[in-house]
Amino acid sequence: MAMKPHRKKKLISIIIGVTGVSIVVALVLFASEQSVNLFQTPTQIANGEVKVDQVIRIGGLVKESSVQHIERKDSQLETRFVVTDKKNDIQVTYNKVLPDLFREGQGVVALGKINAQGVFVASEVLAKHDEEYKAPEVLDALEQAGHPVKREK
Amino acid sequence: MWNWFFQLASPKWFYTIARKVTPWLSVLMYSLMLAGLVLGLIFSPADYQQGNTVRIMYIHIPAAYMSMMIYVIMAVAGAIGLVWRMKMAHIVSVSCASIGAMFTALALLTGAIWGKPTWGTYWVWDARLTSELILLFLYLGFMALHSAYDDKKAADKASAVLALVGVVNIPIIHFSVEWWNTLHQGATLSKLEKPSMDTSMLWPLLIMIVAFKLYFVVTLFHKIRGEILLREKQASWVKKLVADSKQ
Amino acid sequence: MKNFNRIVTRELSVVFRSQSEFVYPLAFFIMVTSMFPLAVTPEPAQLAFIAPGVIWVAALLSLLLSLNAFYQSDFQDGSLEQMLLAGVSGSLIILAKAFANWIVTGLPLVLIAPIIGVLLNLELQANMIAMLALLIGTPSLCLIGAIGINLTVGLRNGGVLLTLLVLPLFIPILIFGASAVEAASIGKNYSGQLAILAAILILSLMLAPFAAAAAMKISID
Amino acid sequence: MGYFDSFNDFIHMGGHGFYVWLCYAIVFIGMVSQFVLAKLSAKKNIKLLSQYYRRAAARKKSQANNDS
Repeated sequence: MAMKPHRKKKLISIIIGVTGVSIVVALVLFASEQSVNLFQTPTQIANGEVKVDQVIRIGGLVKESSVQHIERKDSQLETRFVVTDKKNDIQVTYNKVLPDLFREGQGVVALGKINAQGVFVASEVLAKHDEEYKAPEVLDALEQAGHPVKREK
Repeated sequence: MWNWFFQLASPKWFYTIARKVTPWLSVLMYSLMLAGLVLGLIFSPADYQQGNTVRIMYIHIPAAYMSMMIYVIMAVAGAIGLVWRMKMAHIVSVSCASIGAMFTALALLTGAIWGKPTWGTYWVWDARLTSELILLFLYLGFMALHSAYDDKKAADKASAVLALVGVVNIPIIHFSVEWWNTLHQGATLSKLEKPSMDTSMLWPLLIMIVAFKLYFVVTLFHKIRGEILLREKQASWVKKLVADSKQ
Repeated sequence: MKNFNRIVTRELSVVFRSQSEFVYPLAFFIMVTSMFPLAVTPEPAQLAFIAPGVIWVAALLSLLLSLNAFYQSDFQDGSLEQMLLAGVSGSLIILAKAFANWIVTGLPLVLIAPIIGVLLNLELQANMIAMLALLIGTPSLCLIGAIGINLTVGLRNGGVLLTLLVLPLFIPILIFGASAVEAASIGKNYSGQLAILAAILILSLMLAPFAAAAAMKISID
Repeated sequence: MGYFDSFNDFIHMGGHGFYVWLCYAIVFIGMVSQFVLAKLSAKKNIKLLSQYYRRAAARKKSQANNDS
């Protein structure tokens, strides 16, 4: 059956559009299945996925009662704490000022390298509690503007 | 329905309605703004972790929310202007830009100031911060493009195209920066229960969000009226209006 | 399709006659990337760390640089207007011109990138991924750039404005492109980033020609 | 009054007064200036237009005089 040229053109553009969108959806789904987080968990480090002296980000929770403030021999203050993902731990040292929201039991992301002793030497520590950032969407915003839940110990 | 739509498209009709409505909206805005400020600054408690810096939220969240909403309005109005060649839609779109850019800048500044006491740094290349910064660039690009054209009609169309391209890009930007640098993973681990919000903090925030929206509408109406007058200077009703206002 | 081929061959023949359009962006790319070892540090490990970002930023800027030369003359001598009057669809013109632009500017960047990668001490694996990411990413840059240049081509100081309009739109490609190379250089999975780059390419293929054609018509009027 | 015990406390904001008040000041300045500019634009444009009409009328008149 012969088709009128403008119908054919319309049909072709619809087909192209539908295939295009489905390929895009498929690619995005594929991508979201790959683990592309730019930070490693302590478990990944324990499994030896990270080389010594390679600059990485680690993410996890600050382990309860693991934070120590120590004065080093060169009289610099150093903070030591353990980052955990509840399966594995990693020791972290940091010698700069910690943010206010850095607390035991809270989420933390640190940038740095693992040294030969297996200790993570951080050059930047960002501590954030769960509602740290305010989404523009109202509902998120409401959740986020500081929720006075009971202070955890 | 369509009748109403075309009436809305008439600058004269819009001008008269905006002039009638604005005073009422302004009164509502002022009272809500005042109520929100009093509740937020004086009567709401400090947060258990952030202390009094939580009060920054009552202006920061509404500003950030408006910055996104205004961009969408700007792009939708631009699209309507392109498709139906409606004068009024372009006027709305163009009048949105500077208000949206201001809210974006305010959201960035207040966020940065909030970040200093809470994280110990003014700026982090975090997903939300970065996408908000790019949103500011998009607004500035829109305004720069619009002012670069001498011909108003071409300027309207060109900047509408840009706004639409930007609106397609915004989810992609948001997605990409989240992927590139976000700290949410650490946070989800600690999210044992869903955070709830105390009503003493919820109220000032809600009131401020509504007040900011009203502020946007009132300011937009003022801007639109100014813009309509300039663009419709050959229309007889504008001539009459100007002549009347002199007496 | 016939029209597409005709425009592409026309573009290419023009470019190969005046080779500067072809050489300048490439020279720019090489020079900018070779500034970094001098400006930041010649230390190999540090260089490898910044290499993905450096390569991508330089590629972005040199493509941006090529846009003006590629579209301006056609607007000025009225050949675009003629093509439109002859009934060639605007989005087809854009598609063909963006393709020619990519052949002339994007492809040489893709081919020279491994050499730059070696100079910046990228490992072989990361280097190949950089090339692959550029291969998928640069066509989107040409397509998105076409929107920007068509919006600004008739304006007095369009060059600066073009940068302001286009760079924010380039950012997702920059982020995923650089992050694919970075992931490859530390031995992690990079297929996710490449998939997103491909998705962006398909989206820009479907949408950018229409936006750029609309912009072209505005600029011509 | 309210959450704070004294006016000093209110200004001090538990040590974070600088940040809180700076934010409120910036937002106040930004929003008020935007609002005032928008409000003035309608008035300013009416003035502009009345000048424009006067000049246009004058031009028309002088043209008519020249023609005759």
